[in-house]
Amino acid sequence: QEKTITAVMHSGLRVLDPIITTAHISRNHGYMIYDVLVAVDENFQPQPQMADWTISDDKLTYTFTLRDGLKFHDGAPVTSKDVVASLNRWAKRDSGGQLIMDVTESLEASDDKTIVWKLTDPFPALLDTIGKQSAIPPFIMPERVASGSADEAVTEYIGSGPFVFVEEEYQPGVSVTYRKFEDYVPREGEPSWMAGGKEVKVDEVKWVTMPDAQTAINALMSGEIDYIEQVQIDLLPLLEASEDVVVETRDELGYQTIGRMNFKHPPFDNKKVRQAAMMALSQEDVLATLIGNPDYYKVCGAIFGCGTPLADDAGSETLTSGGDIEGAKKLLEESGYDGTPIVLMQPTDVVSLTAQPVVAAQAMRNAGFNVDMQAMDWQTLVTRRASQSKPEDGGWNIFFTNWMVPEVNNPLISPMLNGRGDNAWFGWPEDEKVEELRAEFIAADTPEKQKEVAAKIQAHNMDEVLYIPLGQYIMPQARSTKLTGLIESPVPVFWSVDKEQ
Amino acid sequence: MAATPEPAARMQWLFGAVALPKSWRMGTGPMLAAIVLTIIVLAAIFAPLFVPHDPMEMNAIQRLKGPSETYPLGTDAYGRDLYSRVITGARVSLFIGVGAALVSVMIGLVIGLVSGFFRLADAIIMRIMDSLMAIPSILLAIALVALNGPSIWSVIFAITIPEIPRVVRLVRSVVLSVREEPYVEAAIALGSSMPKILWQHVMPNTLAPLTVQATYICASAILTEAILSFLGAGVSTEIPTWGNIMAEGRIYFQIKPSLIFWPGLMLSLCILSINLLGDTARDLLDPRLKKREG
Amino acid sequence: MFGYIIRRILAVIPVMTIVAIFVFLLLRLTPGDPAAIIAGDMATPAQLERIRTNLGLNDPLHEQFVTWIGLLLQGDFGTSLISNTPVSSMIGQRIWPTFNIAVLTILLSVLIAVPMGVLAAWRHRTWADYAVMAFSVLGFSIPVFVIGYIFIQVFSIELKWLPVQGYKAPSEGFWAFLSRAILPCLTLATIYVALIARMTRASMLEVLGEDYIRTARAKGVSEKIVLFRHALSNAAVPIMTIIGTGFALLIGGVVVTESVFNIPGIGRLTVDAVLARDYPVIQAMILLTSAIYVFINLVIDLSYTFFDPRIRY
Amino acid sequence: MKFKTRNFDQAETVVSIRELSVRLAGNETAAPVLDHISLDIRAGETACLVGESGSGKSVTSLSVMGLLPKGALEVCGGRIEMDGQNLLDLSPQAMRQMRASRISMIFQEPMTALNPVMRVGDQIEEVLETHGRYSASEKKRRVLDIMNQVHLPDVERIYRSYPHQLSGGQRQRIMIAMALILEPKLLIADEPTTALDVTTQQQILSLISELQEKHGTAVLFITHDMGVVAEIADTVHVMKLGKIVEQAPVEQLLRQPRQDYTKKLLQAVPSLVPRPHRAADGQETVLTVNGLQKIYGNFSIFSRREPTKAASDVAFSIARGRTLGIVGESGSGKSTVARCIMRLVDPTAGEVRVAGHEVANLSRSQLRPLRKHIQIVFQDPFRSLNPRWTIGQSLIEGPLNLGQDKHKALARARELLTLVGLPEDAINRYPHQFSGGQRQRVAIARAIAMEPDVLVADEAVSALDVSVQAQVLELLADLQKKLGIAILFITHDLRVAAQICDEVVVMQHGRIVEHDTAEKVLSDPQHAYTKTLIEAAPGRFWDFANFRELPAA
Ligand SMILES: Nc1ncnc2c1ncn2[C@@H]1O[C@H](COP(=O)(O)OP(=O)(O)OP(=O)(O)O)[C@@H](O)[C@H]1O
Ligand SMILES: Nc1ncnc2c1ncn2[C@@H]1O[C@H](COP(=O)(O)OP(=O)(O)OP(=O)(O)O)[C@@H](O)[C@H]1O
Ligand SMILES: [Mg+2]
Ligand SMILES: [Mg+2]
Repeated sequence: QEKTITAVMHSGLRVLDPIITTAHISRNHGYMIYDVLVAVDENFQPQPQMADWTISDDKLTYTFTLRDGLKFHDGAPVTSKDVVASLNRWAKRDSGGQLIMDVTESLEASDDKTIVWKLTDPFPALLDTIGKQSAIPPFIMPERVASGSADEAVTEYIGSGPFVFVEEEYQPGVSVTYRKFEDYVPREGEPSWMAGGKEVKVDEVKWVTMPDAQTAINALMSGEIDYIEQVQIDLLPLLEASEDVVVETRDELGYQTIGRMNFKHPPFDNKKVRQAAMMALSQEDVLATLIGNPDYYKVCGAIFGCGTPLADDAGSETLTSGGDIEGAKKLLEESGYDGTPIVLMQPTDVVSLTAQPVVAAQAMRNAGFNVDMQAMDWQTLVTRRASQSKPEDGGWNIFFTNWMVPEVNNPLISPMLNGRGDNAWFGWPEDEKVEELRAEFIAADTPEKQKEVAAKIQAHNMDEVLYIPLGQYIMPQARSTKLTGLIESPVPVFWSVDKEQ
Repeated sequence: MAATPEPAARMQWLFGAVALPKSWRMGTGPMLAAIVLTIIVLAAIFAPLFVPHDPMEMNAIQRLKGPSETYPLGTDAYGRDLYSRVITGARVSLFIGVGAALVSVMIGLVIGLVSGFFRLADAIIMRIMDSLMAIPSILLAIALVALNGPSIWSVIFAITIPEIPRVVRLVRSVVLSVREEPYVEAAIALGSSMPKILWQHVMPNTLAPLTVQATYICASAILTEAILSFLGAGVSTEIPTWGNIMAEGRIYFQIKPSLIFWPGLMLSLCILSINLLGDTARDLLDPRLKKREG
Repeated sequence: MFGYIIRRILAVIPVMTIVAIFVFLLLRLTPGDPAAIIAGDMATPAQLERIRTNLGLNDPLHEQFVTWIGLLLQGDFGTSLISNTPVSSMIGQRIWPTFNIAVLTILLSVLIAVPMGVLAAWRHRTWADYAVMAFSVLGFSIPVFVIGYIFIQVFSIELKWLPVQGYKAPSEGFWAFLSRAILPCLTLATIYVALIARMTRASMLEVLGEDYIRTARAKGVSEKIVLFRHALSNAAVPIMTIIGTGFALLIGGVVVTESVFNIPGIGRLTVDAVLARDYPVIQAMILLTSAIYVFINLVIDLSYTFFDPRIRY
Repeated sequence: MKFKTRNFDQAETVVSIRELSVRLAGNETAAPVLDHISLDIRAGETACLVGESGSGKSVTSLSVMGLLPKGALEVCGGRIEMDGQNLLDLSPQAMRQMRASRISMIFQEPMTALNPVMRVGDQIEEVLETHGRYSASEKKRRVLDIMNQVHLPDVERIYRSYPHQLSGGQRQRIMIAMALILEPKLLIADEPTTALDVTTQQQILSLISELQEKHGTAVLFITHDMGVVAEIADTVHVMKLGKIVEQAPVEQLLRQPRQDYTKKLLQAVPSLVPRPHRAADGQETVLTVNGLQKIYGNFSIFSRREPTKAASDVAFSIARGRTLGIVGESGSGKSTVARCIMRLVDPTAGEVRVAGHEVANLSRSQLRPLRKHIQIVFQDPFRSLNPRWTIGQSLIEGPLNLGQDKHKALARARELLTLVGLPEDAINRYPHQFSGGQRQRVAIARAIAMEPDVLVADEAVSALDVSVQAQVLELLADLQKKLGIAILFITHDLRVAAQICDEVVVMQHGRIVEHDTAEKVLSDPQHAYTKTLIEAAPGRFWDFANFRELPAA
């Protein structure tokens, strides 16, 4: 009898190329069918995965050696040429990759199993960057696939990972099936996050999407599915009744919810106004409305996320202590805010983003802002946030989104800390100070030094209000008691999982 | 081609031909319906005067609570007062219903009259109407709402566009049959001009079926708004409507059914009353019917 | 008859052309950017722009239109912008669940609604009549998703008779199919039954007043024969018509039902596509549903000759 | 004139209605619809039930069939005896058994009384199916046999036909076949020929008496046409307001009616004798039609339907103060001519001159000012007035279009109402508050309000019952005398034409086959078609109004 796990994922898989998109579901898909050279473990330490490495003493040459037995799903062995092509393509899309390429002298395959990466300047975070799981991990694809354009999605889905993608059964946005890759040779050792031995114990894993949260819960309780990646916290009481279901947290870090303002247009081009807005907000209110159950959220003033090595909560007192409406009012008065309406974009079709705008709008109104909350679907929002027009002409002033903590846990990858004006992330702050601090961070070669710089960035962010951290929350998963051996991980992985019949 | 029944005409006939129990027609039914509707409308208009809370005011600590003294029907997922929201929700829901009905009936009436009487315009108009009708209305609505943003007006607009062809077909079919009536021919013989005949002789005949159609549109607009909210393309969730109260409440259906029950009850009561009143109004509008019954 | 079919099919051309132009323009005027979906949250504006150019979204509108129509005329619906799969194969995968559910729904609705309507008309102004009418109005005033939830709660969760969700093709076993399809079908059928029952009743009432019904009674035939042989066959044409026009309602219901019951059908495909601005998919879907609508109504018009020999095309 | 003078004293009584009363269901106070009706019908006898519209003739017949509309009418007293049992006491099941086997019925409208979606053969066969066990071949044989007996041609084909593929007369024969296939004792015929044209009517009437003689059936024949009564009745029962006011053998009733009501009824029957000739006094011609042609049918490339030549080469003219009648059977093109003249449809060819203006080719807007010269009164008094408008509004519509002052127009409207014999206060009432005859007067007043030169009356009295018909005809004659209007009078009833026309045009298949003074056409028809028309007129040798034979011409 075949063992099949049916899992309800947080979203439908539509983009199969994990390099072209930063969507989590595509990344998760990537980890199923591809493998990576290096992967961070649960202690944020890079560990060898496909390759071991050596670093030259001047810290300028990294030499990677592929381990034995690596094979693509079509039977071809994995060679260093495949790796080089994959890394090159990846670096065109990943911001961390771009930073490395800025200091890269050469990246070459010296023989079938060896890759040599030469730098012009030291880049202490290189291994962290290629071992990270967000936003775009450098998945290794065959050279013929990876040599294509980085702006066009690949059309062949062959990796060397523990699962094989079953193309015939793929229904975009609905379901995707993975079969165990029989020729996969797991690394020695216990699995830890993306590192360690990825041993597959079932024959098939099926990811399905259920647009209706209750349907998924009902299906889990009646044994029609085995696993729900994210359960809405409000619905947990439904599951508690069932003995066959376990609710647990797999990813202790969870998500950070944030607000981002537009630096290009009044009134948020004025630092005082930004500070006033931040002062009006209370993380507790946002989180209580969004999540409800305090077991699953955490007030957290650290922009790099609580529970991460760089965490520091300087400057977040008002946020974490319930907001300071009076202070906000005073600050707003000082700022010379003239009542310009604030265009606040509210997505209506993404459950995890509907509460923040509503709560924030109310708080800002209380502080004396004139808020024009505009509801729209998420697609309209993402299009509109790319617009640099004036708010009244189809632009915007503020919006909210969520990040997985590993996506923002250091200043190199956190998109909001980019201060390069028009080249920065939406909101386009022009902030030389933060750029200097980031350079300082790159240069920092010990964890202690890094932490020092990170604290400065935290303080700077809270003063400049590059973005507003609104707290952290976790999404519990639910599984049938038949599933055993799930490991903790921000990315839901299906190796080492077994299913009792 | 033989006379195939006009779908739209059938539609009106369908809803028109609902013979109500005698007792309802004359008295209790429509009376009750009128009372219910009046209460709902008055409640909606004067909601701010007596609902205990601002329907938009959130209280995160109090989310998803059961009925209590401060919150007569409990609270929703944002800690807002369900009672205040359901009562206030009538405003937008009824506005959308009535707005969609009025707009589509008025536009459809004019287009229908023109296309029923002028052969040349007819071919072109009917092709366009066929096309609009063939486009699935929910999809069109979603697309239109996405286009204009989820304001009340775009919801009305979205609901109206696909309804217009149905109204046009209905009006047109009435025009086609009425214009063969001897009294219209007599009016032609008496030298009345076309616009005058259209307006004075033909148009009044469309009123009865249009009333029924309008109540149908009104009812289905309120429902469509609910479905649009369900799909995340309705009116801004901040503003309460029965549709988005239910849409927001749907994921709590199993743990807090009252979030769907109360707005659903209001919606059903309203649609029921509107239907009843529509049927009654049709009877009142048609002197011939009066005679037959009397 | 043949000439009529040709004429009707020719008449479809302008309709579909208008639909095509309308849909195309509507979509292109709609804000939203498929590139943003593809690229994800962290993409920079420059990356978005490159993807957009790559997808051809930066070409002038008329060029995009000509390209699309050109492909369409060759029977090619294009490729999904988001998932990069051919639209035709996406639809091919997804259409069957919807089709099967829709057919079953219509069958079920007709089987329930017609006898209901006949009964109501026959027992005009009795409690049976009022019960049927009350049901019809109710069926109209409860949103589909609420009906769906109630069915799931009662039949799947409380009684545990049926699975709560999912879809299996009839080829995987008829019971597997039916046990999953029955609730969505009933859910969808509620509004449809309301509509058809109402129409059947109205149509029957009219027919029952006709002279030939009196003739039949004067022959001494039983009420059953009067109702089903004489009256129903004469009342069939408007009932067929409402079944055809009600199809539009069905499409709306399908979208919701597929979400509630997690059925991988074209309703969800379309909504997902709309929300993701996957233009080729939306365009194909709207064209397809319009074409089906037109086709169904053509078939229904043709069926009139079967029910009523006086109608000849 | 030869009446039936058979004696039925010996014959057994087939059905005996005793003190039958029917009233509106659930309404005990309203006047009864049938008020203690008693009548007997004996084997082989033809009993005619006559009386004005609404007097309760149909209700009587439906009571016997047990087919009173449920919930609307109910029997509240009396008995209907047949085969020694009271039909009113029978269970629905037993009553169903009686129908078609013991009592059967033919209805008025052959067009609607047959199920349009069933083959007629099956519809006849259904009677056999319901009332006995026959093998398939036996059934078919019997059906074909009865179809032969009612003189249907080509029975095999007709057996497989749908009703709409048959003519009105053929359909009525199917009805008769259906009614007689089980040889019932009693046949009820409720106005079986009213919807048919005279020639067909004659065939059906003789068919019924032929079959009646063959099977010895008792017949209850309902009609309001005294001519038909004179032809077929043995006994006549006259009804008025739900009561039988007079019962007598036919000859006695026609010669010596006792009741005033009966006399009035008979006097209202228009005579076939043309009105006295009025000399044409040289007034100017106000309407001239020449070479008029109308072809219906669209000329689309996709349609292979034959166009209908509804009128061709029609020519006549009318002078002020004169009346021209157009007669002819149904579908002969009479209405088409009227509508072309009114320009309600556009003639395909030919010319129409109204009061000196050529109107055949004018556009609608050019036509409007000329509308006052010619007006029309339609057949259906119930549909020719806008039900939502008061009589006043309808009456002043035309004058207002001519630019008249509203007050003056209203004043004039009141005068007109008096002129047509209606109270002045009728002006504020709605059409549904009037009877058919009164409405037709309003329609005439509306036409007269325009002070036209020509009045077209298209079957203006056909829908009215004889007494009302007589009044309206009188009114028209009156108005003509006062106002000197020329009237184009269209009818299929030769009696009516005889009463009002100076000249008569006979149409057949869209052509004029005869055109002469009324006197000549009616007393000395030239064309064969005119002759058949006249010969088919029932009771044409009887002068009803004077209770005697017509003096031989
Ligand atoms: N279904 C009904 N409901 C109520 N009243 C009815 C119904 N049918 C007939 N009547 C009434 O009964 C009376 C007699 O009607 P009936 O049909 O017998 O007249 P009739 O003599 O056959 O007239 P006609 O010559 O017009 O056929 C009329 O006053 C009519 O209004
Ligand atoms: N609108 C039309 N389209 C096509 N054919 C028509 C139309 N109106 C009348 N006809 C046909 O024209 C012919 C003459 O019809 P018309 O109505 O003039 O007859 P009529 O003499 O008035 O008959 P009746 O006595 O029944 O009123 C008939 O064969 C009829 O079927
Ligand atoms: Mg009668
Ligand atoms: Mg005619």
